[in-house]
Amino acid sequence: MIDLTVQIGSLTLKNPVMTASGTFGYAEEFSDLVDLNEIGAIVTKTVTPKPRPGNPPRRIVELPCGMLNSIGLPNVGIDDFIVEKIPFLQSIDTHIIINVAGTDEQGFAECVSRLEDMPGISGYELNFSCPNVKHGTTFSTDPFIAERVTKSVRRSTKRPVFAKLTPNVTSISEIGIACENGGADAVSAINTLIGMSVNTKTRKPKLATITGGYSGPAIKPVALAKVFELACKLSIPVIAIGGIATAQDALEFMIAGATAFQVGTTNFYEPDATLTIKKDLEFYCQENNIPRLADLIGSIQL
Amino acid sequence: MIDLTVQIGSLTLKNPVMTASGTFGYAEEFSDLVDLNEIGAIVTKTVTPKPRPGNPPRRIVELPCGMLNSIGLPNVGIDDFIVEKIPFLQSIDTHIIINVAGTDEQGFAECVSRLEDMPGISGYELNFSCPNVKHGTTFSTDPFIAERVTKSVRRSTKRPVFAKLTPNVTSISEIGIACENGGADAVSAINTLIGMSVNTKTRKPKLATITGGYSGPAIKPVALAKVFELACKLSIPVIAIGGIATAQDALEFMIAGATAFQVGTTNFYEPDATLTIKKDLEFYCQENNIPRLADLIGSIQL
Amino acid sequence: MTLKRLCRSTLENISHVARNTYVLTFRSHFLSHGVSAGQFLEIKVPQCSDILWRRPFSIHNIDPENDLVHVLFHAIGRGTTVLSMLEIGEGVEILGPLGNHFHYDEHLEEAIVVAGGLGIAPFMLMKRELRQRDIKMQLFYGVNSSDHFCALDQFADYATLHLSTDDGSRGYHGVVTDMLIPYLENLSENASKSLFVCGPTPMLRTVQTIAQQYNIAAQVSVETIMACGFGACVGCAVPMKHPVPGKKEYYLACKDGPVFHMHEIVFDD
Amino acid sequence: MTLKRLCRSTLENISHVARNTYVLTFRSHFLSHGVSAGQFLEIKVPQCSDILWRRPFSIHNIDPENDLVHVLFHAIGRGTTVLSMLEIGEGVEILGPLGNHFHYDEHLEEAIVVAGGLGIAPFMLMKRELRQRDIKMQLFYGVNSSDHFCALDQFADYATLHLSTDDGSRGYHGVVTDMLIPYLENLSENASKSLFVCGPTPMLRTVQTIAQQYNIAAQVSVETIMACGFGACVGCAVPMKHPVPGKKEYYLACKDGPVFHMHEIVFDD
Ligand SMILES: Cc1cc2nc3c(=O)[nH]c(=O)nc-3n(C[C@H](O)[C@H](O)[C@H](O)COP(=O)(O)OP(=O)(O)OC[C@H]3O[C@@H](n4cnc5c(N)ncnc54)[C@H](O)[C@@H]3O)c2cc1C
Ligand SMILES: Cc1cc2nc3c(=O)[nH]c(=O)nc-3n(C[C@H](O)[C@H](O)[C@H](O)COP(=O)(O)OP(=O)(O)OC[C@H]3O[C@@H](n4cnc5c(N)ncnc54)[C@H](O)[C@@H]3O)c2cc1C
Ligand SMILES: Cc1cc2nc3c(=O)[nH]c(=O)nc-3n(C[C@H](O)[C@H](O)[C@H](O)COP(=O)(O)O)c2cc1C
Ligand SMILES: Cc1cc2nc3c(=O)[nH]c(=O)nc-3n(C[C@H](O)[C@H](O)[C@H](O)COP(=O)(O)O)c2cc1C
Ligand code: FES
Ligand code: FES
Repeated sequence: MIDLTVQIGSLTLKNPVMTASGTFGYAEEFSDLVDLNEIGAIVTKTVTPKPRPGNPPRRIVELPCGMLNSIGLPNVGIDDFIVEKIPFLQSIDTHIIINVAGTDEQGFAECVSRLEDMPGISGYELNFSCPNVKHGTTFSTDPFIAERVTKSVRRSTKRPVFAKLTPNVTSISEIGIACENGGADAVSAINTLIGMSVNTKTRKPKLATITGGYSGPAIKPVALAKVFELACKLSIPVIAIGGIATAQDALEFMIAGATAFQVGTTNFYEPDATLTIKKDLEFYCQENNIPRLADLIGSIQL
Repeated sequence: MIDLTVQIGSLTLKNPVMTASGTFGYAEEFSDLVDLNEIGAIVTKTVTPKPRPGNPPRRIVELPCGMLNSIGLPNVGIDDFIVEKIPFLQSIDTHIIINVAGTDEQGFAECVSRLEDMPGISGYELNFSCPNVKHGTTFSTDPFIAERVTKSVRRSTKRPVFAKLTPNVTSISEIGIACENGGADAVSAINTLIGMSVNTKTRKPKLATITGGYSGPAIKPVALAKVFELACKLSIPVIAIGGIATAQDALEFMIAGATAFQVGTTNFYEPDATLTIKKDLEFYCQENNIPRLADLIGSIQL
Repeated sequence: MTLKRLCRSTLENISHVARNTYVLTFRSHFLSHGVSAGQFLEIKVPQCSDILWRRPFSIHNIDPENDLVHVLFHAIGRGTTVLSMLEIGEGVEILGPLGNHFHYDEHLEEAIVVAGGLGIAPFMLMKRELRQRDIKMQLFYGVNSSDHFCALDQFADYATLHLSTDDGSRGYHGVVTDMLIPYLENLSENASKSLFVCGPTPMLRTVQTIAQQYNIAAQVSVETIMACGFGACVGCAVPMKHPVPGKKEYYLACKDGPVFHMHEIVFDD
Repeated sequence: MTLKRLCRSTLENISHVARNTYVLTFRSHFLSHGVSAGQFLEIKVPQCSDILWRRPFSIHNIDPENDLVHVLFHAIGRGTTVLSMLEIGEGVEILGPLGNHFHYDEHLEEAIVVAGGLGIAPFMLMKRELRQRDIKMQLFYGVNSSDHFCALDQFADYATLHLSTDDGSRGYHGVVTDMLIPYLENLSENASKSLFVCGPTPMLRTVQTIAQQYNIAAQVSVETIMACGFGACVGCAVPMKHPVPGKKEYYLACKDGPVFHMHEIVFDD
C-alpha cells in the first residue's frame, strides 16, 4: 500500500489532491461525477461577508491552453452560506477548507469568526489575490497589509489558515514571508495572472471588466517558478496551484517543493480530474517503488 | 494603397512589424527566407560591453503553446559586434535598433557610445529585463535605477532610445513612467515571464539555470494586459511584444494601444512570420476600409 | 432530474445535412434515456490539447430503442470543425445530460416553436415529446438561405411548417418573426398555446417583445459561452430581468437554464 | 552552402520500416538536389497548434531523378507520432536544408560508419555519396533488438555490414562499439580511413575514447534539442572541448554542426 498522506501544519490530508477555490463550486456540483470523500481536501469558492452578484457578462474567455475569467466573486454572503452550503459540505468525509475574502481586514476576520463554531470545517484559505474585484489584490501586493490581515485572522481562529497569493508581484516570497510572520500555516500559490483579450471585430475587450484572471495549463511554468521560490524561502508548507491537469504536472510541483496541490481550471473540462490524478500518483509511486509520496516533496536535484 | 507607417518618436517605420531581440539573430540568419527590407524595424540580439559565452545547456524547453529559455545573452561583445555584425546590418534598408545591456549603468552607456558614430543605426533598445543573467532584472524592477540608467543612456546618444521592460513586477507602468521620465522615446513590453519546468524522471529542472524566460503564444494575454496598462499610463509610444504569431494577435495589441509590435518566438518555427503578418495586416485594412493602419492604435472601445 | 455522467462512446455516424451542418450520432444507453428537450451535452474536442473546454450542444434527438443520441451542429469555429471531421468508430467523450428543459403546461394544446438557424437543434426531441403528449406543433423556422434548412422532412411528418429565408430562396422572404406576428394576431385563444424559442440574440429580443405584446407564454433556450456546463465556473451569467441588486443579478445559463421564461431574462449583446 | 528555403510539399509515401520506425517521402525538387549527408530538415507537426517547434530530421536519402526526399524517423513523442499517422497527399511544411555535412578527405579510402539506433538515418545518403566517390563503406550498426534494424538490404548492396543487438537477436550480442575495437585493432593504416558516427550519447562518448586511442579521425553528427534549426534561438549549445573561457564556450549544433570533429566537443548528459 502506497502512503499518499501529506501533512500541512496540524492537518493530515489523505492525499495531496485539493480543489482550487472557485473551480469546484461548493462541491455539490461535482457530487454525481466524483466520490468527494476521496479528495485530499476541498476548498470552496470564496465567500465574503456580504452577498455579491459578481461581474456582468462576458465573464470567461477561452484561449489556447488557458482561459480568462472575471467572475467577480459572486456568492450569497457568509450568512446564507452557512445556511445553504455548509450542511452539504459537512456531509463529506474529507477536509473542508473555506476560502474567504473581505474588502478590508475586518472582512476576513468576520467570515472566519462566523464559521469558527461550525463543525466539519478544517481550515481557512484567505483569498488575498483575486484580481477581479476592486482593491482585491492590495492584500497580497503589500507585505505589511498581508501580514496584518493574516495576524487578525490568526487571532480569530484555532484552525489552520492558508494565505493564497497572487503571482502578479515582483517578489512573491516577500509576501509569503509576511504571511508566515503573520501566522499563516501554509501559503497557496498561485492565483491567476492578470490577462486580457481583445475582440478585433468590435474592438472591445472580450471581458466586460477589460482585464481578468488567466489560468490553465498555460500558466503552469510561471506557477512552478513561484512555488519553487516560495518553497526555497519559506518554512511553512506551500500548496501549489496553476495549470495542474495531470499527475505529471502535480509531480513537478511536489518535486519543486509543494506539499499539496490544487486542481483548478481542469475541473471545468475534466470534472473527474482530481481522482484521475490521485490514481495516477498512486500508479507512479507503485511503478517507481516510492512507498511514501511525501518523500518526493522538495526532492529536486539541483 | 494602405498606409502602414507608424511613428515612434522621431522614427517613421514603414510598417509596425519589428523583430524581438534574441529571436532574429543579427538578421543574417533570416536573409535567405525573408526580404529583410520589408520589415518595419529589426532589433538585434542583445550586445554587452564584454563578450559572453551564454549559459550551459540545456537552454531551451518546449511547452504547450510556449517555451522556456535560459540562453544567457551570449554575444561577442561590443568590439567584435561592430566588426562582425554591423556591416551586414548596415546593408539592410530598414531601421536597425541595437538592443544593448550592461551589468551596471556604465555598461549600457558604454555600448551606446561605441555605436553612436556608426551610420545605419536608427536607435537603441535597453534590455532592462533579461531574467537569465545575474542581476539582469534589477534595472527594471527598481524604478529609480531604471530612470537613472535611461538618463545616462539618454545623455550618450541623439538617437531614439526604447526601454524594454520585464513583466515580472507588481506595476509595470511604475517602471515605464520612470523610463519616460528618464528620457526614453518608447517602451518595449514585454520581455519573458519567469518560468520553470521539472523533469519528473531525473527530478532535475529541465533548464540548467533552474528557471528561465517563458515566451510564445501562452504569454500573449499577460502581455496584452501589460501593454494596455502602459498605453493608459504613459505618453510615449508602447511597442508590444509577447506571443504575437498572427496579424490578429498584432491587431489586438494595436487596438489596446501599441504603436508597433515585435515578433519573437514565432520566428523560430515560422521564420517568415514577420512578412506574413505584414501582408495580413494590409489585407485586413483593405477588407475593412482602413486607409491608415495607425488609426487603429489605441482604438479600443471601453 | 437525471444525474449527469461522463460517458465515453464511439461515433456511430456523422452526416452532412445542410450547409456546414452535421448530425453526429453516438451510442449511449444512459444518454438516450430519460433526457428531455432543451437539455444539452458537453462534448470534448478530440486531438486538440490546446482547446480546453468541452463544446455544448443541445440534444437534437434520441433513439432509445437503439441507444442512439443525435447532435445537430454547425461547423463554425475550430472545435466544431474538428468534430465535423471525426470518423465513424472514433471515440467521443460526453458529459451530460446538463441543464433544465422545456416544460409543457398541462393545458398546453399547441406549441408554437420559433427557431432561427441552428436554434432548430433542440426541437426535434421536442417534436418527439409533443407527439407523445398529443400537443400540436407549429414550427416557425428561419435561416439565411434554403441550403441551411435541416431535417424539414422529419419535422413535416408532425409539425406545420412556416419557413422563411433571409434571401428569399425558400418560404417567406424575410425574418422568421415577421411570420409570427400575423399568426399570433389571428389566434383566438392564447392560454393553451405557448412559444418555444431558440436562435440568435436579435431574434430572441424580437420574440420577447412580441410575446409580451400578445400576452403569450414563452420559453427560450439561451446560448452563452460556457467553460463547464454544470455550475462550476459561474461564467455563463445571464442578466435577470428582476434582479436583487447587490445580491442576485444573474442566472446561470447552464444550471438555471438553458431554458428560461422569456420574461425572466435580459438579452445582452 | 545551399541557401535554406521554406518548402510546402505533399506526402508521397509513408512506410513502416521497423518497430515504431517510418520512412516519410515527399516531393521537392529543391531539397532533392544539392544536399549532403549530415544535413537536416525542420518539419512542421501539422494539426497541433500547441506544438510550436518544427522537428529536426536528418536527410535520410534523396532520389534526384524523381525529386524525392526521404526521412527516416522514430515515433518517440507526440510530434513524431502525429507525423507517423500522416496520410499520403497531406501537406508537409519543411525548412531546409540546414546545418553542415560530413566531409570526405581527399585521401579517404574507407569510411567506417558507426550507427546506433536511429543514428543510421544520415548514412543512406552517405552511402550514395561514398559510392559516387568510390570510397569503401564499413557499417557498424547496433540496435536494441533485430526488429529495429532499418534498410539493411539497401546498405548491403554497397557496405560491409557489422551488426549488433543488445539482446543478441541478430549479429553480435552486445553494443556496437565492442565490434569496432577489434576492427580498428587490425587496421594497418589509419590515415586513409575515417570514422563517421551518429547515435545515442553514451555510444558517442565511447567512440570518442576509441577514436583517440586508435588515433583515427572521426566526424560525429550530434542531436540536441532545437527550437529553430538555423542559428536564431541560440538554444542548441554544444560545449567546446577547447573553449575560450568567458568568450566562446559553445558551438551551435544547428549552425556549426550537426557534424563536428569528435575531438572538438564535449558530450554532456
Ligand atoms: C446550451 C448550448 C447549446 C448549444 N447547442 C448547440 C447545438 O445544438 N448546435 C450547434 O451547432 N451549436 C450549439 N451551441 C453553440 C456551440 O456550443 C458553439 O457553436 C461551439 O461551442 C463553437 O465551438 P468552436 O470551437 O467551433 O468555436 P470557437 O472557435 O470557440 O468560436 C467560434 C464562434 O462561436 C462562438 N461561440 C463559442 N462558444 C459558444 C457557445 N458556447 N455558445 C455560443 N456561441 C459560442 C464564439 O464566440 C465565436 O464567435 C450551443 C451552445 C450552448 C451554450
Ligand atoms: C540534427 C538532428 C537530426 C535528427 N535526425 C533524426 C532522424 O533522422 N530521425 C529521427 O527519428 N530523429 C531525429 N532527430 C531527433 C528528432 O528530432 C526527435 O526525436 C523529435 O524532435 C522528437 O519529437 P517528438 O515531438 O516526437 O518528441 P517530444 O515529445 O518532443 O520528445 C520526446 C523525447 O525526445 C526528446 N527529443 C525531443 N526533441 C529532440 C531533439 N531535437 N533531439 C533529440 N531528442 C529530442 C525529448 O527530450 C523527449 O525525451 C534528430 C534531431 C536533430 C537535432
Ligand atoms: C473561473 C474561475 C474562478 C475562480 N474563482 C476563485 C475564487 O473565488 N477564489 C479564489 O481564491 N480563487 C479563484 N480562482 C483561482 C483558482 O483557484 C486558481 O488559483 C487559478 O485558477 C490557478 O489555477 P488553475 O490554473 O489550475 O486554474 C478562480 C479561477 C477561475 C478560473
Ligand atoms: C530564445 C530567446 C532569446 C531571447 N533573447 C533576448 C535578448 O537577447 N534580449 C532581449 O531583450 N530579449 C530577448 N528575448 C526576449 C524576446 O525578445 C521577447 O521579449 C520575448 O520572447 C517575448 O516575446 P515572444 O513571446 O514573442 O517570444 C529572448 C527570447 C527568447 C525566446
Ligand atoms: S458554464 Fe460553468 S457555470 Fe455555467
Ligand atoms: S536550434 Fe536555434 S540556434 Fe540552433
